Amino acid sequence: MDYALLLVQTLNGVQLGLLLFLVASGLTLVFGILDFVNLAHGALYMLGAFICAWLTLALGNFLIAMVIAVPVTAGAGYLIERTVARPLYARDHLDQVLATFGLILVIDTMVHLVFGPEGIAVPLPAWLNGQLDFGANVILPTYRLLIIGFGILTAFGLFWMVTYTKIGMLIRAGASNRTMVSALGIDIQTLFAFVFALGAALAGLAGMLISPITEASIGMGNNIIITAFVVIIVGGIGSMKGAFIGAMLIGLIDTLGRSFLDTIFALFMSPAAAETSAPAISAMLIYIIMAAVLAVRPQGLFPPKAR
Amino acid sequence: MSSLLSITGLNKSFGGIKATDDVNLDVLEGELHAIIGPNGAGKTTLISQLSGALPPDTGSIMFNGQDITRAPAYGRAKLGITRSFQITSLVKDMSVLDNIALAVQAKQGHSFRFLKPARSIAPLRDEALTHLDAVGLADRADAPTVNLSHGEHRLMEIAIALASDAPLMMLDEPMAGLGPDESARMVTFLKTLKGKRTIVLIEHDMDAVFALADRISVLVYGHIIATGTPAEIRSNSAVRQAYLGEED
Amino acid sequence: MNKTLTALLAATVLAGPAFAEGAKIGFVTTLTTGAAVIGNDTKNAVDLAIAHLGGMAGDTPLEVIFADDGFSPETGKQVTDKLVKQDDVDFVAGYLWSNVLLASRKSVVDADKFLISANAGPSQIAGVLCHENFFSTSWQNNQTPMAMGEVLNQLGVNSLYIMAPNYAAGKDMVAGVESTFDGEVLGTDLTKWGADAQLDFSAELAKARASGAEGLFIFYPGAASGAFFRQYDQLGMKDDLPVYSVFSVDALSLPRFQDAGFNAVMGSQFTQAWDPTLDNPANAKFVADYIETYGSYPSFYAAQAYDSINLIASAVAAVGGDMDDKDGLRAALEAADYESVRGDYTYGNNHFPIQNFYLREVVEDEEGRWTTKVVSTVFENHQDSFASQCKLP
Amino acid sequence: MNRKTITGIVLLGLLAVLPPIFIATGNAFYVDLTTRLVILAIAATSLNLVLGYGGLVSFGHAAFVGIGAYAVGIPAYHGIYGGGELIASFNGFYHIALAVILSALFALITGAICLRTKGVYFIMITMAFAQMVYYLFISLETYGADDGLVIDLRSELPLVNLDKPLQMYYFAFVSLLAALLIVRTIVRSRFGMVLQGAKGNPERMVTLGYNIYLYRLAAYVISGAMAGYAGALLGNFTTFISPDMMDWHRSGELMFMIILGGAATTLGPLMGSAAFIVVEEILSHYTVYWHLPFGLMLIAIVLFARGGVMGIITGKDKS
Repeated sequence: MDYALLLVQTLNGVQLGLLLFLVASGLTLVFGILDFVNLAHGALYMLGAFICAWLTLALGNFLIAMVIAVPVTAGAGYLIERTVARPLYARDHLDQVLATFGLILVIDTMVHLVFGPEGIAVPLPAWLNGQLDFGANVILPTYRLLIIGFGILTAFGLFWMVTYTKIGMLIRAGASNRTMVSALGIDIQTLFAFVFALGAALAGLAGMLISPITEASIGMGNNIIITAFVVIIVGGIGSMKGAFIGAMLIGLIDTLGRSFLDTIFALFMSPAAAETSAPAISAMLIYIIMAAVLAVRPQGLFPPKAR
Repeated sequence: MSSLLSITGLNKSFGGIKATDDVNLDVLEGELHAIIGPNGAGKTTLISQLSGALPPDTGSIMFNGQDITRAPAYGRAKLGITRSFQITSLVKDMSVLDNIALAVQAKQGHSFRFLKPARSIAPLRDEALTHLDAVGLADRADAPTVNLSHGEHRLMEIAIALASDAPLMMLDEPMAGLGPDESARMVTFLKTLKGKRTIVLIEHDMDAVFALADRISVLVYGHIIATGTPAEIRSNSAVRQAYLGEED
Repeated sequence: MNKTLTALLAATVLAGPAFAEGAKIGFVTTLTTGAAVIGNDTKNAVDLAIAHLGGMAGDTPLEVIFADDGFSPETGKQVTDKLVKQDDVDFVAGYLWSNVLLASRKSVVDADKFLISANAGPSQIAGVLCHENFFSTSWQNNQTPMAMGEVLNQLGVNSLYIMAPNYAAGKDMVAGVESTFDGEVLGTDLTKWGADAQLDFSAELAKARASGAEGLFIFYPGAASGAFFRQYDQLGMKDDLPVYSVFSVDALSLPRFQDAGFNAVMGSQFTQAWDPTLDNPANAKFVADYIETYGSYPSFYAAQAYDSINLIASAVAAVGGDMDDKDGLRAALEAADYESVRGDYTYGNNHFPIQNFYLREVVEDEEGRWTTKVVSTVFENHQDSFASQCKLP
Repeated sequence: MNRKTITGIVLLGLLAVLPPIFIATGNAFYVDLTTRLVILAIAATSLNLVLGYGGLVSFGHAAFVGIGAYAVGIPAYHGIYGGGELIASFNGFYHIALAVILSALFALITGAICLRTKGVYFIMITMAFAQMVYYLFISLETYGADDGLVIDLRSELPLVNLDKPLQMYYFAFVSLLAALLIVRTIVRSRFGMVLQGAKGNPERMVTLGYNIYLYRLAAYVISGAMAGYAGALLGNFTTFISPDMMDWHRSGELMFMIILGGAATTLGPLMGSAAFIVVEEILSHYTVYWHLPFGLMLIAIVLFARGGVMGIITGKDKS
């Protein structure tokens, strides 16, 4: 066993998990509180990446661009909430799925028209572009460590907000009992708009963080949205804790599966077949886990308290 | 008379709140047994456990000598327990007749039939119409259920309970939201049912309860504090103190 | 609804059967998704070729209809069907992706049309699935990595780790480099491809580094190459695991690498059948006019697309515009009697070019733009290894 | 008869007579288009049974279509290239039986798990199972994996030759008529009444003594089998199959067709498929960016026209 590789891959898995958490936390907030299925959450992830990438090229600094791009993405989320999402809160999930499916097509094509098809490579400041050598063959890119740090920080921030602030209290109350919140005289519409914009900002933030690694590209959101749904379904819709644990679980399984499954498969099949099937099987793994979890616990691992 | 439904040591709590607290209750065959109690006493929770919608934490429920504590909801219905809902629960986008016909069909037990159009099956239709007639809704048979008034919905609930032909009917506040006239109509109707079916009635309308019930159980904070004939309940001091006192 | 259908019906009846006047070319490429950047480049090249020809092949007017394959074999096949059946084209050309070409092949050859691949060269079509009406103006997939394997041997690289996308061409590339490389292959990773391609290679790169290989061979065309090189750079792998690539650094990615200040790519080497500096008049004109028209160097995709139109035009001219003379057209195509931007070449029995392969290097041109130049010739008049499996004489 | 039914029947009539006219006028491609339309309409009709009448929003129906298509492709592949003697065959009856049985079996196994969940969990778990199949076929190197599989020879059936576009078309068209009839019969039967009752008020149905889980599972299996059949047709029609056919976008498109045409109506899915195919064809004719107007249309229909195309035709808003 190559322990250095295992450690590196575990950290890679943690990094993917934290990124997934950022996307999934926004999704679970919108889903849990607004009872709104937003397939276009991934499109907001992409939008965030493109806005930030464009600003980076325009301003010449990735971090400044991010500081501006996050509220801009939140604003885009707010706009979508007002125009598409709000009229659909009272409708069934099917309508929401279809309308946001349409929204994906619209946003994807608009981004193609505005930014071109080739995507944008995001330059990083030199101090972020290097790598840290921990010895014993453990070398990690500085930037990936930054994502890990940023992800943990955001996770703490979110937990703090949900647990200790007034808005967090409202969010928790809104998730379990919507009528009660409106009975308390809280402007539920403003709360919903805030939550939607917050979700968009989180998705956008995740997209911005990944874009210096994979570039901002069209369709990048479609890759992650399904995985993010798997995360929150496994974790239990509306549960921040569930989203975190689900994201880490899926991130680790995906990365470790991609890393070690072909070696394992090669033990009992031809190397060529192992090379092809291993990535597909590791992609399947997360769905198998989801099906297994739901077969045993139809409400996910950490369902929020009864509605 | 033997007891049709026998509940022993039933408990159910949600979080820290005890909704059902050591309930022991016998419903005798053929009687109309009313369960009363202030709001939040746990009446609907109790019915839900009896019908199988909620599993109890501990205790046992015997029906016709059979332990049904863990039986699934649809299984209990098959054994002969039917319930109406406090908040009207009908298939709103179907016609009135279809709603009743579904109950008749359930009783006949032949529903994995794929070919013949259900609406053209005379025995189904005719029996459903009989029950609609019994509650005075025959003329509304083909109307979409959504178009009926609240009072008519309550009557439909009764017709469904009738159609299921179950020995035990559990009626959860059938008078809720009815005007005086409609209430009177319901009371008259329930009177005609007395003796033919065993009925567990949950009701807030005390006039109706005392006019209809053979025996009454009083539920307070999930616990039964007294069971007896209407006269016994009227004179029970604990009941007067805990419950009737507040009503006046 | 029925009104729409009636209208549609009326329109089609009025339009009547498409009557062929001149030669019609359907050009299948990728115009949506991230890979559209390649598709647009080929489209530019086709437009330029038509402009250079004055829209005529001899006395016969040429018409080109573009179709978008959406980066998916299924869509590619659908648009091919439409070109063949509705537009009744005489040639279907283009095809960036081997899997799209494999899916569409049957539709074209069954309809007795000519299929001209301007990029994809899957091993199956070079071998068992070869067809008299199929021609390539690019290469067979395995050839370019075979040349790279040869270069690796010359450089004395003893062990290799391989990364490629999991699709027909990816597998051919792996097979190609393995067939000529004399050292040991320590591991291979095939990653998800298509519209939802995998772009985060952290796990694979960590494995490659841990494998202890002396070199990393990659094939990542289009946008994926940017993501790959970025991550490779961030891991600081340049010194302990040099990368050897095919089809991953091109005129489309170089300007973006330059914008992103990605200096690691400068000086990197890769093999190819064409380069903008190849010294022949057709190439000089093509490159100069392309830069003038579109403001950037043409990519090899563009060069091959440009060639495909010129090859077709030479055949159409040879038969004097008689599109029903299939045998005449075929013979003219086989002759490859046109000014190819890669210089003269001949066709093998499977209708893949027998041509040179060069080692190219990334350099800066006099205006400071990043481009490539030829370092050496790796193979001369090289024929692919599947030609023997092709039953055509 | 109301306008809705008349419109549907007119559409069926057009579908019955148009293809020979297309051929006669030299527009063979439109036969392809209508064949695709008809096959998708069968798939949408099968989905309508669970989604429209059963209220079960299955977001993974493309998987059944894909399984059906591979049930044609894999035996045909072995028939040509050898190996797998046990399944190698060009026999159409065998292909269709395999498609129907395998997709029914898949529906039974996954349905048994999916139907334990409710609401949005159901939407997502059906999608997850479809993704599983998607990745399963991607891992099948022999059958083309990601690249898909070309079906070199079509299923052989007595009396019809599927290589002839018109015969292929009418085979699909008759299948569509059968599918419409089957779904119509089922939803009107006692079984169908229970299924619809369970959509409208599951709690009530349980109280009446119905084990709605079993009824839903049965409907899910029937629907899956029909979608598998549509898949077998699609495989024969396109002669090319790929895992892309099972992508979640495809499941979304099937759902969209139903909503477009009006859920829980006999001819709704057909109307929706027709509208979908025609709009797609027209828009993509004008621009490669046709997803933009298409997406806007999708949003507009959900927001403003709840009864779908049917609602627009009848001039009434169903809500």
